[in-house]
Amino acid sequence: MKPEIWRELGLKDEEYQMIVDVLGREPNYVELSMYSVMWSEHCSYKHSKETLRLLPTKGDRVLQGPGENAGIIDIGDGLGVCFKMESHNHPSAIEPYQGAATGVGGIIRDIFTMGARPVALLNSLRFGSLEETKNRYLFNGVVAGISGYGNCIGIPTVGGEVYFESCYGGNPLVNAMCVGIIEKEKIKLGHATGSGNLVVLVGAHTGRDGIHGVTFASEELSEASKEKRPSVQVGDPFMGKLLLEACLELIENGDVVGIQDLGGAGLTCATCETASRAGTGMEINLDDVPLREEGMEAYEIMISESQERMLLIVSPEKESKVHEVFKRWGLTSTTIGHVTDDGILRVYKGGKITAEVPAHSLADGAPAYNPVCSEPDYIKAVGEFNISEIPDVDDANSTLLKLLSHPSIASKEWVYRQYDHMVRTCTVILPGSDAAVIRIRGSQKGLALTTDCNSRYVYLDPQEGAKIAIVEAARNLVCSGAKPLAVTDCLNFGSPEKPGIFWQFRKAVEGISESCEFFGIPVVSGNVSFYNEVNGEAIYPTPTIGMVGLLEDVSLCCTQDFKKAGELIVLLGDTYEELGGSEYLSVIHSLVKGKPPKLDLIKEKTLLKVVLAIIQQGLVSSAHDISEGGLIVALSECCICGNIGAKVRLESEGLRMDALLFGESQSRTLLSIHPDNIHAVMEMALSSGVPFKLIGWVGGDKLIVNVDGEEKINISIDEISKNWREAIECYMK
Amino acid sequence: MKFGVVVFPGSNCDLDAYHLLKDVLSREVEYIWHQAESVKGFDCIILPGGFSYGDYLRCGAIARFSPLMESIVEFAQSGGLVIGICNGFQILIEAGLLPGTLRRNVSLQFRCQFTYISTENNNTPFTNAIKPKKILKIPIAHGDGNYFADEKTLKEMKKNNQIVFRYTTPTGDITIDANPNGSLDNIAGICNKKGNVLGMMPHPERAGETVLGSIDGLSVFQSIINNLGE
Amino acid sequence: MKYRAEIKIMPKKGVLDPQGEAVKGALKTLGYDGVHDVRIGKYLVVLIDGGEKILVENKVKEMCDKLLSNLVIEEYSFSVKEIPV
Amino acid sequence: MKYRAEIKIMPKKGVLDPQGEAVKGALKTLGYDGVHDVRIGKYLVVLIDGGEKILVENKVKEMCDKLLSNLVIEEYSFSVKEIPV
Ligand SMILES: Nc1ncnc2c1ncn2[C@@H]1O[C@H](COP(=O)(O)OP(=O)(O)O)[C@@H](O)[C@H]1O
Ligand SMILES: [Mg+2]
Repeated sequence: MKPEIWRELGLKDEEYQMIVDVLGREPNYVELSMYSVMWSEHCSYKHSKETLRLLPTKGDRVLQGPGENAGIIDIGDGLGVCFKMESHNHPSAIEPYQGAATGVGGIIRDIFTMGARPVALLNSLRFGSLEETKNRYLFNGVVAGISGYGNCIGIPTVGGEVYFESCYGGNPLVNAMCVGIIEKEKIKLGHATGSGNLVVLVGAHTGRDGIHGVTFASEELSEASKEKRPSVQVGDPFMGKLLLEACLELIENGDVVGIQDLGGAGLTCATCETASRAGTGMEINLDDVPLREEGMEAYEIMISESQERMLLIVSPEKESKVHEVFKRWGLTSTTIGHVTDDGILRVYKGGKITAEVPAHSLADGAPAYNPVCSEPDYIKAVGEFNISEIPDVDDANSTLLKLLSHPSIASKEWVYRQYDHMVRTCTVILPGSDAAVIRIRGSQKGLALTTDCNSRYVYLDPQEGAKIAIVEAARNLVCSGAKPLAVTDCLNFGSPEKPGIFWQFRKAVEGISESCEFFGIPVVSGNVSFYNEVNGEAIYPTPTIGMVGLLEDVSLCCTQDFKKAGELIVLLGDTYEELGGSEYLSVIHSLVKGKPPKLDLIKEKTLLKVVLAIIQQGLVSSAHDISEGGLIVALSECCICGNIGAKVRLESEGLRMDALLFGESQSRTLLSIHPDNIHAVMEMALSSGVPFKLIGWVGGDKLIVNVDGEEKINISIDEISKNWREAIECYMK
Repeated sequence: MKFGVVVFPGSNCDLDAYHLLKDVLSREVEYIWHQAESVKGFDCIILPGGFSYGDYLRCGAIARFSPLMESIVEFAQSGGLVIGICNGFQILIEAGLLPGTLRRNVSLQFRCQFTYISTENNNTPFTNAIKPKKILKIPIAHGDGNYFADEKTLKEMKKNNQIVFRYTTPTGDITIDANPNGSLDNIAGICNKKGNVLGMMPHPERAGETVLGSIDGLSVFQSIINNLGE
Repeated sequence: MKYRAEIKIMPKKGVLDPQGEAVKGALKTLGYDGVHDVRIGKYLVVLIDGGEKILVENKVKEMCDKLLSNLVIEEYSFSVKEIPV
Repeated sequence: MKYRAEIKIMPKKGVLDPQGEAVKGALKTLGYDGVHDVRIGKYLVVLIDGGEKILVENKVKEMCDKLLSNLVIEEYSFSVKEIPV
């Protein structure tokens, strides 16, 4: 076989040699295609798996850690919460609507594959500046795609985040997260156990979707197939819904041995992974696979990424029943093979064996690389930043309005009003607060959900930035009244083959591990997306954090909006002269420089402990985490959402005005409290050493801020609200 | 009294209607699969929201040919109570049980948000328990809720008091800003001449518990219950 | 015999076409000032086996009336061609 | 001069058309067994002023490439006729 062939398929020469050694012969083209997709970065994690071992994945609540389709955490009452986040960046860059839609469909299948009922979706999105038409097109298409799929399949999209930074211009990030509820004893795994059990393929017919364009250059292809074009995957949420219901019905009744969704690398991945996990083998016959197009070749059928397909392992006794159930749901299901005990994945077509490879080597035999890792030069450069170089704010009013109307800070209502965030009537805190809260039917409990990552921090200091991403997520959950339970991550980076990028990756993973270890929050699932680059320029390192928290009593959940005039506003936590990496620096002074605000994990822990206790005892009316834009932006959000004003007095204590008002010091929270409760709260804070400042009261129709007795901010809530609400809308008109 | 919630392939608010009737209002309720022969034994049929058949071609266009629909049409013509919510409304229109049509929202976007609606006709089996002048806070979630009917039809409907709900401001003013989807005359819900078939875009089943932000939807179901007479 | 039916479904005259309006607006902002009306409808291609052409045409008309178009706001036209084997 | 451009936009060959699939299924359940494929696309009618026909045709092609069709998953064809005054 000519080197061009495996190189075109993206295999390194030494990787090809490994394949030859495993097989004891040259692979044929079908086998080579199968290896090329299974040993791709996407499926094999060959550049990341070593580093990912650093992540803490254990915990007494962990029912299922990384390795399966999704992680599961014990939430009591015999229930588990099952969740995972995944990226669909590159497909979304090519076709934003379908790219995002199929991303949502894929993550949903990961959840119900485990036997869990999907109950919520979130998404973390990043685009270039909305000033550019291209980015508005991508933003519009991605949001429409998420809404198109999520709304149709009937799972509420309850939260997420959207950021706009020029580094995402040609390479938007689309990270979708799905959360499901599962009865502990109903957990299903993707295992092809039991030699003699049958392999059933169900759902969409197989077409030439998403087959790597490169393979078409290969000379082994027939003339006929030359003009065949690979096609973009198109999602079918309707069939997704039918699959979801039918599979859950079968799992509920214990009619399946194992189940696995077909995602990247399609049939190849589903067959070899289920067999490998169970230490078995499998024989399948491609003549039995329902095809959408004529004349598809074996390799096309094996690596096709057609959407809405599932693979089930079924005992012979159940075969007919399984087919009946799918028929009732209007789905095509066919038995395409059976499980064997020889560990070999054998693929037949036209009565002949077209591929015969050890399942384990396909699924888990890919080489693991430990790439060169070295600090990139930019780190020093951006680190050298002296705040005295920039002038302090003079007109705080206009600065505030500029910040509030910056798309990254402005209201995301334009996005989430396109998502059905109420279907299933379980959404207790709707999008628009720190975290979404959903109730768990048939119990007092609730789940709080959030995604967070300030990638500018991570860019400036990958380790600290990643640490902060974790605590910000935790803070968002705590401010909603929930105890953080566990994390799913989606690690978006440039090319790991560049020492500087791999260094970012390594440091970020170390940062995540450090925070998670410290808070005892395990990482139970996740996803790595490398090669997020446009002509050599990498995106900001973006380890998106999805976090799930538990409320024992959902009625005690807390939102960020100010509730009643006369209530007192309290700031917990210290403010330092920290402007590095801040929204203020970037929006007002167009600078991406300095160190991210420093994070003291011990302080953070005590803060979260106290805030959670205060909320659980029902002592506060609102709680809001202080993040992008700092204290005054957070205050504005509390006012806007509560549609009420506030009067605040601050002491500068020698701080620069901009740092005091717009700095993003960590471990801070804004509370509004009924006067009757103020002493109790103060007690709790001070007794555990959490800095407590009574800074003002709720009321009126303006936000008024005095610093050292001098009025710095005085704007009507209407004006603040208008700027914040209409910013994104204006761009998208 | 027994409620039936019809399940089409792609229905997804069936669960919510069922939950409200069973767990909140403690009424007898059953799902009815779209291929069932008949709706015998049920006193009120609910066509829930969702995306029946993916809303492909036109919302509700394919679902109306489900086997069960024939029996529902008979049920309706013989005076049985039928309420279609959101996608259910679209199906009733496609099935010819209600006049007019529902087009794409003027924004050309899906909209999920709380809306305020006034009850224009309190004299139907679905609205008799709603206090006159009371403005209901009920959420919408749809991409095709933009009601349209030609002038002749609209005149007819007005003459027969078939316009049941209209979008208003929180204070009850019928304005363009209060109209979330471009509906003709801010129409949010209509009934047939007899008044025993109601279609509405807002989701009363999503406004039945305090934790969900509104309980105004209950009065619609309470009306039905009153009407069926305990 | 095999036939290919091509069906056009357009919004009726007088019925507002928000999508068409939006596209018209977009075209104008792109600088196509000449454009003064845009109407958007559906185009269906149906491959169907049948006997005589006239029978197939009747079938297709029936499909349009029953399912494919909504006569309250849409009008349709179609053509049926035999596919040479 | 006034022209009428008629534009057909269809999902590319090989690209899944879930809507077409669903409608095919519906037609079969309605008893139209003869139907063995349904593809659904868009049909646009654009009224546009312009000089020579060839220039208008170029404009229309440009519109399709830029805005009207999504070349990643769709293909289009069009015809331009002069509207007699
Ligand atoms: N892509 C999105 N989808 C759904 N909801 C979103 C999305 N982006 C932001 N939101 C919601 O908008 C609110 C504000 O988002 P964000 O500013 O990221 O909150 P925070 O800074 O507290 O994490 C949150 O409730 C979030 O869930
Ligand atoms: Mg935040």
